[in-house]
Amino acid sequence: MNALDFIIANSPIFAVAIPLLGAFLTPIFGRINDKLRNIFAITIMIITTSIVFILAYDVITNGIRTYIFGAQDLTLPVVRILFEVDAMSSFMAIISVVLALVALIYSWAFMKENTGLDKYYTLLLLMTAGMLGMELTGDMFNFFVFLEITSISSAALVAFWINKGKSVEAGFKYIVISTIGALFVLFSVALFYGQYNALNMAIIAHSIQFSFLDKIALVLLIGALAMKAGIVPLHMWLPDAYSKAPSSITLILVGVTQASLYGLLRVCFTIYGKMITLSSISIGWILVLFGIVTILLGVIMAIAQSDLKRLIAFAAVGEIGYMILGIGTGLVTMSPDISAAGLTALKGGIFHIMNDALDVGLMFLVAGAIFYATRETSLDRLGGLARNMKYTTVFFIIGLLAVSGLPPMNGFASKLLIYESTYQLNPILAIIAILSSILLLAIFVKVLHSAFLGPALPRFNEVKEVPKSMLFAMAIIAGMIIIFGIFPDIVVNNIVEPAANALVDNAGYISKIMSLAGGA
Amino acid sequence: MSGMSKIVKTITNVAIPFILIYGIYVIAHGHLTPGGGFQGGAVVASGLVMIMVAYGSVWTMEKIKEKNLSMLESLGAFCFILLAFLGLVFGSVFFNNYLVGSNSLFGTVPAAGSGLADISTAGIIPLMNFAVGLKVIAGLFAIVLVMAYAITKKEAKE
Amino acid sequence: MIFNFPFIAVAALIIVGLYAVVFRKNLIKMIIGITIIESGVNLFLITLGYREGSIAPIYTSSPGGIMSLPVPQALTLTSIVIGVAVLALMLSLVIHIYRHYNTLDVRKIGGGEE
Amino acid sequence: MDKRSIAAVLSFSVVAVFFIFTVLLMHPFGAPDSTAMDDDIISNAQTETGANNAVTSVVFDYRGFDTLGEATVLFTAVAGVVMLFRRLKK
Amino acid sequence: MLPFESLLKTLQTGSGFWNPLIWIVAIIVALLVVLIIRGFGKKDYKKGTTQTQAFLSGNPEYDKENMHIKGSNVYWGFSEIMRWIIQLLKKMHNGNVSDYVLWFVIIIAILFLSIIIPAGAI
Repeated sequence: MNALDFIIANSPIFAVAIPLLGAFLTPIFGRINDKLRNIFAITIMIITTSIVFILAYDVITNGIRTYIFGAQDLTLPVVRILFEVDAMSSFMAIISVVLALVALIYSWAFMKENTGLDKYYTLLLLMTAGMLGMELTGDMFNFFVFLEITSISSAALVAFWINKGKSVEAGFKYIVISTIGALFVLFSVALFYGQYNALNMAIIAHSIQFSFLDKIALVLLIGALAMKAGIVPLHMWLPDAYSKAPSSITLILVGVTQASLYGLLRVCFTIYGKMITLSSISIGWILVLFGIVTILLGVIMAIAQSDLKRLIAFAAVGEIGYMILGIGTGLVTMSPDISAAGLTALKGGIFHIMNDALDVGLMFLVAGAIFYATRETSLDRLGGLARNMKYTTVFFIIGLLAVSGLPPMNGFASKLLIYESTYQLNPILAIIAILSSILLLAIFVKVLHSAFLGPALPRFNEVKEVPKSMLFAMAIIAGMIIIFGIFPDIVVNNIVEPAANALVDNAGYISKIMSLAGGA
Repeated sequence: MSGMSKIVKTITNVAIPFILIYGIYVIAHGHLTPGGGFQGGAVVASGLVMIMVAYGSVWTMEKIKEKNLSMLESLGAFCFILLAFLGLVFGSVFFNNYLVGSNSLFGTVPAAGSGLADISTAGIIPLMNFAVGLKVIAGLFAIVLVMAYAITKKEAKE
Repeated sequence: MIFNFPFIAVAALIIVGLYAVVFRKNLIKMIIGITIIESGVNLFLITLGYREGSIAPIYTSSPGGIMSLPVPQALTLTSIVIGVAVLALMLSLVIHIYRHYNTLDVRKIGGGEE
Repeated sequence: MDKRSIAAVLSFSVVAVFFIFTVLLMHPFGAPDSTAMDDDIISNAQTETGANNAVTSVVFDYRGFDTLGEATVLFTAVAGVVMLFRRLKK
Repeated sequence: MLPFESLLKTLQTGSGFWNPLIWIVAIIVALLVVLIIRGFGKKDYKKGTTQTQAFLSGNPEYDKENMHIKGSNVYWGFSEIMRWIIQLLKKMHNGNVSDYVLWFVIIIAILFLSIIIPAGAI
């Protein structure tokens, strides 16, 4: 077999193992030379990105891919660890790896004058490997292990600026919250194991009966993963961590939050599947309620903020609410089989995951550029920067249009899907969503006015444009925003719709493993 | 900052070889008896921590730089993932135990059921035990050493 | 056989740990609470693997008889090592917090949300 | 007794009650319901992995990828601690 | 891989459609109209006269520092109206991590009651 077949056959494991290998080797390269270390890290990430794209193309064309560790064939009972990659997993993996690559390029100049950069790049690669493992795995305990890898590396990186007390404090909050959430996830895994003697997601989903213990496990999983995903009122760690971390890390933290959200979707849609509609109070309505509360609180708190990064963090909370709203609407209409409006809502929610990553990520990169140029993030002391930082201003305006869901940017397409489908469920939801989107526009116009416009302040006379690599990183995301905005049907038809169908079709997810095991 | 009294140092010197030998035994027999890379590595690391406690973290940090420890740990982790990749190369599956059944070292398959121990079994599991043991020794000792050194430096500064 | 006493101990450990995390004001005590929760979960895992009158799943000169389940022991080993890692990171963060704030009271280090 | 304590006591009592119900509804201690996966491992561990120690065969062969993740967690913690106690160039 | 006419397809949203290209054409037309209207007023705009200076009802112009409206002063009235809820939410966001965990416990308890009790599974 030639090399390409070999890579395609082993792409699920390469996507996780190559960042791990790079992370293990980064300290050794760091001993030699700093520039060599950066080039090595970026090379590893480019290889990982290409492998993930190959995997995604293969999955979307040929259906679900599985990878068995340590054996050629699968036998019942499933004792080995499986990777089971469907369209949803590959969709999330694409988002995570693109965010990580952009953050690496951005870090080249943004982190230049810091010490301890070997460990910084090591932890960044480990974070990427953890995210990819969370999204590609098909084993509950393996999911917990990668959740812990992601949490530990993220917490250490949130506290990167150890000379600032608030960064260390935010890192401590993050590790405490993540550890408690992960422990309850482990408790639920143990409940599954004690009942069904299985750890594989498909096997558990095959043999689940929605007994009392299953309900307990469902509640614990929803609570823990919702806390990791930053859903109100479990979101309080999120503004602290987002606003106190370095901006390149905040970009990946968005991906980490969405990986936890992916875990929530996997639990609700795949493991519990159709069973979830048996409970008298639909989980979908609970998610819709969470979404509405999240949108409102995020937007209202964002208006009151005067610190730039904290403001964007609360706007990110609001954006998370849109995803939850769309996905919950899809879950409400899922009994016994999903309706057209529900599928539209699900598509909107999944498409908005990608758009939120791009838009909020671009906003954080712009905030980081402002901090790099002026050492200042408070909106009360900024002003008139558009004279000195032209490209950054252009990128900020693109991000402004995208975050607040104005045409023709990509935010509008996904929000339009969410509005129309939620209107068919209940008009109040769509009205609240539209009004909150208007408030988001107002918030970022305030940022535009008080940071970029206004008279030239003498304090910022010698401020210069940020270096090339940061501009390049911002340009990548801005270009993706414009392309996805002008041709939304391409991404929706090619990536998002398979993801939504794969998420709804849990019978296919189960029967894949069953047929493999039976055929062996 | 120069560690504890002479009695403690002497007893440490006497006790340390037994601790190290026991830990290495636990690592080496991980596939036959209770234990393995993590447990034996923890034993050896606690022995090294005893040296650090007896002689003081500053003295230990001068002897063993924390850079070298993280180098060692990277080496152990790299060996571990390399063994997994060897499974992919020779056994065509990641983490494949390709040595079992082959007539090389560690290749023999023991008789089923209860039996006496044969050190040369279990394929790549003993090698993985050694890699993980090296990694755990370096990792745990690096954690304790760095934290203790930082606290000592802080107290010395005040 | 003893009635589900180990499982009740698991529930008690988890509740006590949560209580310590929520009501203790000292950061070190909060970390102790987290480790108590973790011990409860590990105890739950390892008790799931016990079979009545079973021996350790090791064939080396084993007396024979039914063996206890090996998988929960492996999972517990993994989760113990993960707990050690998390504990090390939390303690080092607490050291830095004490250097910046000169206190370990959780109410004093918080706040200041500009 | 402020609002925080009241909410805490109420929610803690509810959570405690449900946890007690959970552990009471588990299978009786020492008699697992289904042990198919573990019996398969116990019977095949020696022939498949050649290790007399079934736990080690699970840790390093059947669930070896978890062990890789576990080693990675330790590596991550060491990297994080060393980074947190690094020397800031001033 | 992507034929060109697929770029012109519209995004179906169940009850409607959305095509950014048509929207862009419309916005360009609107911009042309705006430019034409702007052209009418352009000719009686003279540089260098007092036309171009800021007019603060006769008062002298302040220096740039004070002319710039600070970030926390934008939407002052709106935040005044929303003060009660904003104060409430800010009290919710005290940086106390044990309160964060308490919120987790409360949500777990509410979910227990709302999911398990109605199902009557006990």
